[in-house]
Amino acid sequence: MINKVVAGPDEAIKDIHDGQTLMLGGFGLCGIPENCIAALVKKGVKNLTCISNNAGVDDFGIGLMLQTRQVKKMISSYVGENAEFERQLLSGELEVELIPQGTLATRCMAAGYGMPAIFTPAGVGTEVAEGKETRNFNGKDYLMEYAFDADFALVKAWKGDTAGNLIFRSTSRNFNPVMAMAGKVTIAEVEELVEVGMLDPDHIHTPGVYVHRIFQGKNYEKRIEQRTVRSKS
Amino acid sequence: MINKVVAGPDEAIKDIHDGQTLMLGGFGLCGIPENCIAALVKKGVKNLTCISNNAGVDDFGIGLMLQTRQVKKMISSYVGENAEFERQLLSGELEVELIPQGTLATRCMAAGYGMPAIFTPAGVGTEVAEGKETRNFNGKDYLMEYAFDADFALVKAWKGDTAGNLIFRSTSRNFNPVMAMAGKVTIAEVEELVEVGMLDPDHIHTPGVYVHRIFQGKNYEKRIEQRTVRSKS
Amino acid sequence: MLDKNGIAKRIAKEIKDGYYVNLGIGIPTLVANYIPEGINVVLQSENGLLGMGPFPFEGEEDPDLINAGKQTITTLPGSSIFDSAMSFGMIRAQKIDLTILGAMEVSEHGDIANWKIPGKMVKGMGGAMDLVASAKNIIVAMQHVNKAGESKLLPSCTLPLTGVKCIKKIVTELAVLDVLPEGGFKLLERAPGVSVDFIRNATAGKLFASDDIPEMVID
Amino acid sequence: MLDKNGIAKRIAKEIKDGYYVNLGIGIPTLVANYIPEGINVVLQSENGLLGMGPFPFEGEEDPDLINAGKQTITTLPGSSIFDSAMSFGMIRAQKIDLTILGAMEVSEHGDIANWKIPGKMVKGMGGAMDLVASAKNIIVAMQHVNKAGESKLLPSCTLPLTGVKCIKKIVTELAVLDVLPEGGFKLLERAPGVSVDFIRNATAGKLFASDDIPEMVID
Repeated sequence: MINKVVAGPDEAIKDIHDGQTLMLGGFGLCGIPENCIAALVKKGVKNLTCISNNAGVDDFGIGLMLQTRQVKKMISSYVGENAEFERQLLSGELEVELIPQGTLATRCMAAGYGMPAIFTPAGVGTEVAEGKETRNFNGKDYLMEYAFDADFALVKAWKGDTAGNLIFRSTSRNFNPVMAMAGKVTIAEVEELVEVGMLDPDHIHTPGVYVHRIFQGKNYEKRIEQRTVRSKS
Repeated sequence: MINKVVAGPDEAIKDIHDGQTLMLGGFGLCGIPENCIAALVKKGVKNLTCISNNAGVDDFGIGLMLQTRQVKKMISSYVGENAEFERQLLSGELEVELIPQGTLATRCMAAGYGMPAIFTPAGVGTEVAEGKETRNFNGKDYLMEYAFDADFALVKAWKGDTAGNLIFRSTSRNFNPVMAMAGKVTIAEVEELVEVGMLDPDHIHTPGVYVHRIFQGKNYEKRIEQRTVRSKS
Repeated sequence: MLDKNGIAKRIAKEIKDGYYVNLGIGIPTLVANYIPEGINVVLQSENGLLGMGPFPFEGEEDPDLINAGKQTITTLPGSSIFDSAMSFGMIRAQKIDLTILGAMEVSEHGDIANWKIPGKMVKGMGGAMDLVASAKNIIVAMQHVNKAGESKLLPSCTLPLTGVKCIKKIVTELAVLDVLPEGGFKLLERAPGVSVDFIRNATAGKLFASDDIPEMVID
Repeated sequence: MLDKNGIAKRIAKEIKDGYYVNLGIGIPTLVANYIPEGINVVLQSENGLLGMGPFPFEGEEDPDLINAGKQTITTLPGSSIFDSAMSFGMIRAQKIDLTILGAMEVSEHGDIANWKIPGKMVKGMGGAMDLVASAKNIIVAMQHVNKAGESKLLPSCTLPLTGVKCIKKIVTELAVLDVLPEGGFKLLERAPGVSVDFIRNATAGKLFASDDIPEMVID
C-alpha cells in the first residue's frame, strides 16, 4: 500500500498558500478538522476561499480563521451564530456566497465523481437561480450547478489507516466524505491512526485513493453547539 | 422503525407484471439476487426489460430467465459467455442495449439521488454518443445521460435488518447499492436477516428508506464464474 | 387559537404509518412529541441520519451525534448514518414522504419565503431550498399573522423566495388550509373558537371557505 | 520480438512508486507479476475494489471476492471495497494514475478500438469506454500486427471506436511508441533484435523514428 502519513497538521498544510480554495468538512462544529484549522491559524495563510457548510462560531472552528482575517470568501449554506462573521460581512471585508445545503454537498460529490455539472431543483425560481442555466426534465425545472474546484480538502475522520482509508463516526460523517473525494489534495486528520489491515475493507467510507495526506490529530475539543438533553425522571 | 419484511421471494415479487423494467444487482454471477430470479422464473412474468451489468450464464443468473424467454430487452455493459443469449440476439428475439459500465452505474445513482441526468465522457466520439447531447466543459466533451427509470430493483445483500438497512460483503457490493437506490420499488434479499439494532448505523451501506421489501433468501449457490487460484508451493 | 404545541399536535395527525419525515427547526421539531401511538415513523435529519431518537439523557450527550438543528440527539434501533450527498440525494429522489417546515410567508400559489429578510443579517438557507424544491408532500407550520398583525398568507410573497409552487398544506394557530393548484387558500378546519370571518380577516391571500368549516380535533 | 510476458515486463517499468493502476484483461493482467521490488502500487478493480491481491490459494476462493475479469482474487491489508458508481467516479475524476489495456487497433491520433467487430457477436464494452475516456495516462498493450499479418497501428481505426484521442503510449511485441499530439507514432524503443525497418513495415500509420532507437531493457 501507499503510505500517506505525515507528521502532523503543520506538515500536512505546509503548501497551502494565500489565495487558495479550501474545503473544510463538518456540519456546525461536528466533525470539523480542528487540528488543520489550528495549523492554518498558526501559519497565517490569507485570502482563503473556504467552502464549508457553516462558518463556525466566534471562538471555534472556521470562526478562528475569521478572527485572524484569513478568509476572503465563504461558500456556505448557513452561517449563523457568529458575531465576527456578521461584522466582517456588513463591513464588506468578507465575501459570502450562500448556496443550498444539498447543492453544496452534491457539487462536492460531482467533483469527486468527475462529473462537471449536476442538475438540482433546489433554488429554482429564487435568487439562487440568477444567472444559472435552468433546464426542464420530465416537466420539472432544474438548475445546472457546477462541480467545485478546490485546491485542498481538509477533513476529519474517526479512524484512518496509513493508506488513507477513512471511517467516520456517527453524524460527524456529514460533508467529510464528499469533500474528501473533491479536493485536488485531500488532507485527513483522524482520532486514531492505525496500520493497514486493521480496518475492515467493507467498512471504509472513504477509500485511500482520495486521501493524499493523513495524520493523527490531538486534543480534540469536539465542542457541542446546542446541548439538548432530557431528564431521567 | 418501519417493518419491510415479507415472507419470501414469491411474495416479494408478486406485483411484478409483464412488460415492466427491472434492475438486477450483481457483477457477473457475484452478488446476484438468486432467490428473486428463481421466483421470477417460477412466476413466468414476460416481456421484461432487465437492467443489469451482465446477463448471467446459460444456466445461472439472468441466463435462467433467458432460457424461459422472459426477457424482451437487456440493458447491460457486457453480456459474454452465454450461448442462449447469443442465439436470441442473432435471431432478433432479444433486444440488447450496450452501455458503458460506468454510465450504467452512474445512471442508477442519478435515479437514486434525484438527478435527472448526468454528464460523462465515456463514449464520446463513439457509436454510444449517437443521438445524444454532447457538451463541452473546461475543454472536454461529455455526453448527457439520463437517470434510469425502473419499476423494480432486485438486489442481494449479505445482512439486512427488518427496517430494510443493508450491508454488502466484499465485491458482491458492486451494482447492488446504486440499484437499491434507483428502483421505484426495491426488493432486497439477504443471507442473514436480523432485528433492528443488530447492525451498526455507521456500517450500513444502503439505508432502509431505499428498500421497500426484504426477506431472508435460501440456498445460495454463489457460483464462481472464473475460478482462479495459485498453488501453495 | 392554538399555541405552538397545538399546531404541532394538529400536524402530527397528518403523519401516516410508515412515513419517513423531515422536521424543520422550530414548531416542526415539536411535532415529534405528538406522533400517535402505533404509528411507525422514521425521522430524517438532513445532516445524515435516518431514525433520529429523542434528546440524550444528561451526561450522555455525544458531540458526534447531532441533528440538523445542531442539537445533541440519539439514534434508535434501525438507524442509519450517511453523508450529506446521500442525504440530499434521498430528499431529491422523494424518498422522504413528508417535510414539515416553518415559513415567514406563503403565497396563494404555494410559494414560500423563509430564509431571508432584506436589510437583516442573512444566515443562509441551509437545506430549506432543497427540501421545498424536492419534497412531494410539504406541510408548513407557521403563525397566521406576524407580530405587527399582518397576514403571512399572501397573494404573493414580498420576501425573497425559498421555493415556488411547492406548498400544499398550511397549519397555523387559526386554521388548517390547503393551497389550491389554481391558486388560493382553501379553509379546511378552524382552530377551536375561531370564526371563519376571523380567519378571513387574517388572510391577505384569496380564501375559499364553505359555510360549515369544522373545528379541528386535536386530542 | 517479445512474448506476452515480455510486453508485460516492459510495461511494468512504466509504473512509478505510489501509483494507483487499473489493469485490463489479457496482457495487462500479467503486468501485476512484474512490478519492481520496492515500488508500492495499488491495483484497482473497477467492479469495486482498491488493493487487489493475488489469486487465492486453492480451496480459499471466495465467490463474493472477484475482479473485473470475474476471477477469484484476494484483498491486501489496506484494501477498500466500494460500489460501482464510486469506482467509476474515481476513474472519471482521474484518481487512478495509470490504465493499461489491450486494443484491436490504435490510430496515429490516439483513437482506440477494442470492443466490437462488425458481424461478430458483440459482448459489450464493459468499463473500457469509461476508462479510455477518463484516464489521464493510458498504456496500450497489444500485438503490433494481427494474425493475418496486418498492422494494428493505423492511420485511422477501421473498427468501431472505444475512445478518441486518448492513447499516448503503446507497447507491442516489437516496440515502445508514443502517440504524438499532432498525430503519428513516435518510435521510442525496439524489441531486442528487431530493426527499425521491421517496425516501420509493421506500422501502417505514420511512424517517426530517429537514427538511433535503443533496444528495450527489460530485466
